[in-house]
Amino acid sequence: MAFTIGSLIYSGSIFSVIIYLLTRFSVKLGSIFTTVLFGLYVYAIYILKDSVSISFIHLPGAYNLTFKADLFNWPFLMIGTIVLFVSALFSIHGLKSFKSAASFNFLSVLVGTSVLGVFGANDLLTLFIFWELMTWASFFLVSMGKKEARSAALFFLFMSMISAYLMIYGMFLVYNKVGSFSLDVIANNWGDLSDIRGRLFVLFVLAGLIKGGVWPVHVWLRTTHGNAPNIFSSVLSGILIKFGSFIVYLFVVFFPAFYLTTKGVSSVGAEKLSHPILAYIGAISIMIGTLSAIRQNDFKKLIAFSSVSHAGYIVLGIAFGTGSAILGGLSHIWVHALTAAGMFLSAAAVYYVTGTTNMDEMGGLVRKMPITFTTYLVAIISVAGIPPLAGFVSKWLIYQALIAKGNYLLTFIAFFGSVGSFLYVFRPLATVFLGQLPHKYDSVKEVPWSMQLSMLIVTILTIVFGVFPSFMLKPIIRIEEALSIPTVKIEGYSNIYTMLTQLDMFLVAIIFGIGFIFVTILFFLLAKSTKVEQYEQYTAGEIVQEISTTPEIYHYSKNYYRSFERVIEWAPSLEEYYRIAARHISRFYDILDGIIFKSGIPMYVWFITITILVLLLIRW
Amino acid sequence: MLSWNEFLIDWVFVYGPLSIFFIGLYGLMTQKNLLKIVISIDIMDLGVNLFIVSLGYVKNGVAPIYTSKNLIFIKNFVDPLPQALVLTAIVISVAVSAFVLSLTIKIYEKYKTVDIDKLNTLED
Amino acid sequence: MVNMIILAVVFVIGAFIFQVTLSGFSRKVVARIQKRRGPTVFQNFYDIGKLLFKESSISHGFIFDFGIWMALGSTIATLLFMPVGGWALMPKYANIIVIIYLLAVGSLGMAMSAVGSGNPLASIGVSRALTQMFAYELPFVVIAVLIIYLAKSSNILKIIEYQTQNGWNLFSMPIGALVAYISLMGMLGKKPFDTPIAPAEIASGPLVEYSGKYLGFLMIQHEFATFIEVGLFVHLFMGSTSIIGFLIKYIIVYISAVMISSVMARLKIDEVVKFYWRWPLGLAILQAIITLGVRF
Amino acid sequence: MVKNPVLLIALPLIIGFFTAFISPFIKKGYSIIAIFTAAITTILSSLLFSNSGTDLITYPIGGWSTKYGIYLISNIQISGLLVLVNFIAFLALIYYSIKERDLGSELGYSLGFILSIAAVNGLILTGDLFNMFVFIELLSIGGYILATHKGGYYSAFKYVVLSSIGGLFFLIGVISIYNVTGLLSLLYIPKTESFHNLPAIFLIVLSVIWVIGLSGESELFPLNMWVGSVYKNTSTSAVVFFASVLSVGGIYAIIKLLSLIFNNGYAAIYRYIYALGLITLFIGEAVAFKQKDAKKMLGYSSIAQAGLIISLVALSIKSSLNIDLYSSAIFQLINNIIAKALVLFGLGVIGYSGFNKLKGVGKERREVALLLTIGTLSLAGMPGFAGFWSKFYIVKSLVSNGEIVFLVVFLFSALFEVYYLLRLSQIILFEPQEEEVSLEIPSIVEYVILTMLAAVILYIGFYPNVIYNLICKVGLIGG
Repeated sequence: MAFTIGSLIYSGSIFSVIIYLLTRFSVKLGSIFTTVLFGLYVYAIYILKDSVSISFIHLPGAYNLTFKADLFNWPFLMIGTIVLFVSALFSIHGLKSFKSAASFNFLSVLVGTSVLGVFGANDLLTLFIFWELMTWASFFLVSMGKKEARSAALFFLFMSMISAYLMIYGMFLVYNKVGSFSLDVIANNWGDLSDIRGRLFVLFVLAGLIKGGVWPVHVWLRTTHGNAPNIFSSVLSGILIKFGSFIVYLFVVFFPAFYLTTKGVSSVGAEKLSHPILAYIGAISIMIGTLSAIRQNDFKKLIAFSSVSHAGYIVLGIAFGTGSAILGGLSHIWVHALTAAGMFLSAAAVYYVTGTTNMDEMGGLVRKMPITFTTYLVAIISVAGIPPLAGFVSKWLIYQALIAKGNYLLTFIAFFGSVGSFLYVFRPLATVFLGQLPHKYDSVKEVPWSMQLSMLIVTILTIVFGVFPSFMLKPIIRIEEALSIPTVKIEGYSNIYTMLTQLDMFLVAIIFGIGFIFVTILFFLLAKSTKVEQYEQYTAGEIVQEISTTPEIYHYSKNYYRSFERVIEWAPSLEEYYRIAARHISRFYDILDGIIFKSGIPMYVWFITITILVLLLIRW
Repeated sequence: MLSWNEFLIDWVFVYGPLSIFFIGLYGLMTQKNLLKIVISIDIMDLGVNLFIVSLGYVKNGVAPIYTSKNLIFIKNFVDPLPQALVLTAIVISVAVSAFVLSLTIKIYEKYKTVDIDKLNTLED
Repeated sequence: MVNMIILAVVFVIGAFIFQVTLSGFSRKVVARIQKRRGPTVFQNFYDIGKLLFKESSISHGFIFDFGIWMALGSTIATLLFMPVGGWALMPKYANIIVIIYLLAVGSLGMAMSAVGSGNPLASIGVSRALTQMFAYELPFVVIAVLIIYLAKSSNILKIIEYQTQNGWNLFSMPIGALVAYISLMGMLGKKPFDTPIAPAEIASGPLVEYSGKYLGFLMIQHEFATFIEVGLFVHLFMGSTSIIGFLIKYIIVYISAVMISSVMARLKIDEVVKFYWRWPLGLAILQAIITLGVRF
Repeated sequence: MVKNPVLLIALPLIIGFFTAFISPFIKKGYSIIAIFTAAITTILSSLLFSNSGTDLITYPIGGWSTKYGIYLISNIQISGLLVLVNFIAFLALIYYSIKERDLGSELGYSLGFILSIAAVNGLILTGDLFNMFVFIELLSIGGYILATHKGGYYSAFKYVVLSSIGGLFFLIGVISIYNVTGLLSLLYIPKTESFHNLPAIFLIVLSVIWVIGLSGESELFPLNMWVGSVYKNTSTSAVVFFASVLSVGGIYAIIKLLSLIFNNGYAAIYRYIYALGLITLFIGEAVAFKQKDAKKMLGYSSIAQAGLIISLVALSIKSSLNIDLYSSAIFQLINNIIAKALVLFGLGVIGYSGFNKLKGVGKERREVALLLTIGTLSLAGMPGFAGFWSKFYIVKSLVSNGEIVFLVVFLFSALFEVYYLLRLSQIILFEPQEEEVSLEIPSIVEYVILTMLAAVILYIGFYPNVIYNLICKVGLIGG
């Protein structure tokens, strides 16, 4: 069976309508159909792995939409479709109580096609069209969320449109110069674009940073992720913000390296690919994301800021420019796609049973939802970059690159983000899953099978990519080899060699497993322990039933890091500045309206007269 | 010393109508009463119409009429077109005046006021 | 392979005996400072044995148990990557970054288990412990990265090799060593940085709910973690290829830390953060600037 | 068959007068006459369209020479625009007859609609300056009538005052050019020697006076202050007329003046008009952004679009008749009026335009809300819809001409445009309902109207070149 990206997109756009109608008929059926469609995408992309195929959608007239699937964009397509599939699987039961399920599925399929379209684009026009398709589809998707979701969606739209407009300008700049939108043509002519290259770089990379949620243009992530429908958050954070990383990859790595490679340069070094300012922007993003995440009180907003921090790692890796850093940055896209999906899906599962994402109101859910807990635990271990999970591999590669180049400040910040991430990922673990289970959740059950299955898939993939990193790294190493970037060596499934040292993730996992099993056996050999109720606690002599009538009182979850927050409280919030700017613009527009349109006829005539006089008297 | 002709062309035929026009404009800028605004527009109309007519002026001109008895081409014909145009313009301005006055009545019936400031608060 | 396993077992047991004896000794040192006689040197063995074989112990559910397995298991796993002197079980993989992060799994397991008990005092303790970790890791990382860069490898054996050629880092970067030492105090949770435990304040924080074999496991875990942390410091700053040398330096570092801590008073947690981010971090950056300035 | 387009103007006028005369004898069914008129003009314009080519053809009236007499001009672009305008007028009249017939005197408003159709057709077709003035006034009078349809007398009053001022300015301009060239023909004035000898300042003043004179109808700054309140306070069919029919007349009149009279190198003129257009664009989008009433908001959006289009045309003539810029402007005009008509009809079918009343009505009127969303998405320039391509071509032509200032202003205002348009859809589809609103059940005809316009938008969205190539082929009239 011959798949092309074009045919997948055709099928997506046709099925979107069918799925809409099916979901109107039965929500479950529609979601199953969506899942099957996305499953087909995963399969199709998987078998497209070693093909270099270019497919077309013909628009009558001068412009065609062209798509390709080759080694340069395959990893993006693969991870994108996996996350799509997983969240569609989750939605089979997850959409049960959702009001506009039909529109949700319809728009999800559109977002799905846009994922294929953006990552599979062979020319900038296609990329742009699907980028905008994603923008409006996800605008409506976000609007379906919580109460504040409407204004969050508008903010998201506004920021997305800024990035789209930056792109459209850059797109035509390059079109004027080379006469084509095609990525290959641009890459081949990259050297001749020297007069507009700076502008192009700023336009596209800024667009990518906005979409990617990198400081200082990350401000939309908090409200958008926090209020979007829970299932969509995983797609939004898992893939859609990776669109930004993809653009950054294209302009920072792909074009220059491809051009140099075609010019016959045998090895493209870091000096050609490194962009220090961008790397530092990524680093600031890591810090801001980490510190802001620690302060969040809402489960999803916390994950949103962790996305900011991880987008920073991706940009830092890509922009740093050495083979190992780019490998780390690009593989972090995989890692974060999976972990963000895992975290958001577990947040969605928690919301599904409790109806809230406010961490204060929960506790002890691990007793009721072991699978969700496991998903979250694995995801955070990966997020914090702890071996033997996937997050460690990509971060380790970035550290190696930074240390090898001796960039202290960046190394320090990268570690800062990593250590800081222990703090913020632990907070939901402690306050949502562990501790005291409030009575109101006494009757909750683990989520239905489809949601469990989708979370399990994410968990297993995170573990597999951690223990056998070659599955994740090999496709990216192929890119680097094709672009003649000196890269790290990988032996077998798990042995990675860099300039500084070597790492065998499988060995780490085995030793970890041995230690764990040894202790567990020892534990069971010793005398059996008695299990007690959740109230039976050490209370310094007080009787629990007397001092705490509800478990909520006996659960430490409010202001979890208050003492730490006190240390960083003085820091100004960028979001506040944006809000002030917006208020000023809004007030200015109000004034315009008031002066020009709301005044009466005499004022109108004054305006007319003044306009005429100004037009006639100013010598232009 | 200004000749009578120059005075006529400049001051009576050009600046005269224009000043009438500007008086109307001044009325529009300052008046708050709908009726006064209507009158101001009519004054502006008047100014423009006078301007058009005056452009057709030719010194010692004669009526641009050919008859079967008078077929001689005379150089100082008065331009007939502006006069034809001004008729149309006058008709239109009369129609507009009528319409706008009826609107004023309607507004008065609806809001019981013809003051612009009050109307602005009543309907936006 | 069998050799490896035997070596590993010997190594773990040896490290255990050494560190537990040493911590028993340190209790005696503290007692002398406080003009007491103190328990016997082997008191810690008795304690652990007593706890492990106690008939009754309280469990707070699966996570409570699971966290303990994770904590001790991963700490033992970390220990296996740890070199001693010039010797290591897996020389190629004695990677400092791996060790630091694997150690974090142990902490995570313990934190999870503690919070899983449902006791708010444990939660408070864990939140403080994480905050303190954030505080002391940063200056430590700056210095560690500096050393890795100088040694051109993150393999500890290579770092030791570098020091045998160029002299101890303790002398070439004394400020850095001081910083790392202060960080080490934080890692070990010694006064003035024992805020997460704070027995008088939050009833030993994370440990509040443990008894019997749980507490015994955690004590073992603590001893191993101490071995790794102090060992790392010794390797980074006083690298030597002989095992005996390593152990002597280890004893000096550990006992001095105990002695200092015995005359200190506890800081509040936000004071801890402010302290680490003001002085050690500043000094660490100063050290980095000095070292790099000398080299280039 | 009938090839002379004069019927497009004459027929509505004749029907109108005839209707007025027979009004004592029949009491009802005037709206049917109006629909009938619009249908005939639509058919006539399609015939004209099918018979016209890219060349500008003059149609003298009464056998006079085109230099001195009255005549009409047309080519495939003009006739295409006529088809569209008359068709939308036809749809609006159908809507009027089924929904808004009893809002005011049926005779009066039917006549108003018929008069407006005649005036717009005349304004688009005429090749003569004085005729243009007459049609402007006729258009205004038609507009005055429509503006009062729902009793918004004060807003109509504003419109009358501003339009009359505009008309006077235009008349002054017409008479001045007649005084110096002795001609009124658009095609011949630029060919006369006296025109070439005119001082630049005269032409600048003239162009400014004309553009400002026409700014009332074309909704350009500074005479567009009436737009918001008139849009808000009149009926749906009348608003559709204002947004998609009357404004086209005004805008096309300016385009004709610019491209026929000032088409050879008076750069200064275009700087003025270009600036005026940009100011209009910015102010329009900014003010629309702040509105709390959907119809008012769309009104200010129309203002902004008019500014954009005029700026583009001015720029295209300034940069020596650049076809790209001009074509993108016309394409934008077409897409804009179709989509705007769709959104306005949708709002009409829902029956409310205040944001507080619109909240959540999409849950009860799902189909209407979705069709309306197609309109807003197209106006916002999202891919898959017609509006995307006009934005695409505008940016393309601006970048290829290096007009960065324009581009920045355009994209900056477009940001706000996208914001408020999609907010409208969001309010209708997703906001929870706050007030009880009683909704009428839409008739099948209303669905047909909406679906038809939505289908056109989607068609252009997927096959933009069908129309764009046609526009490109013709290029500037008189160019």
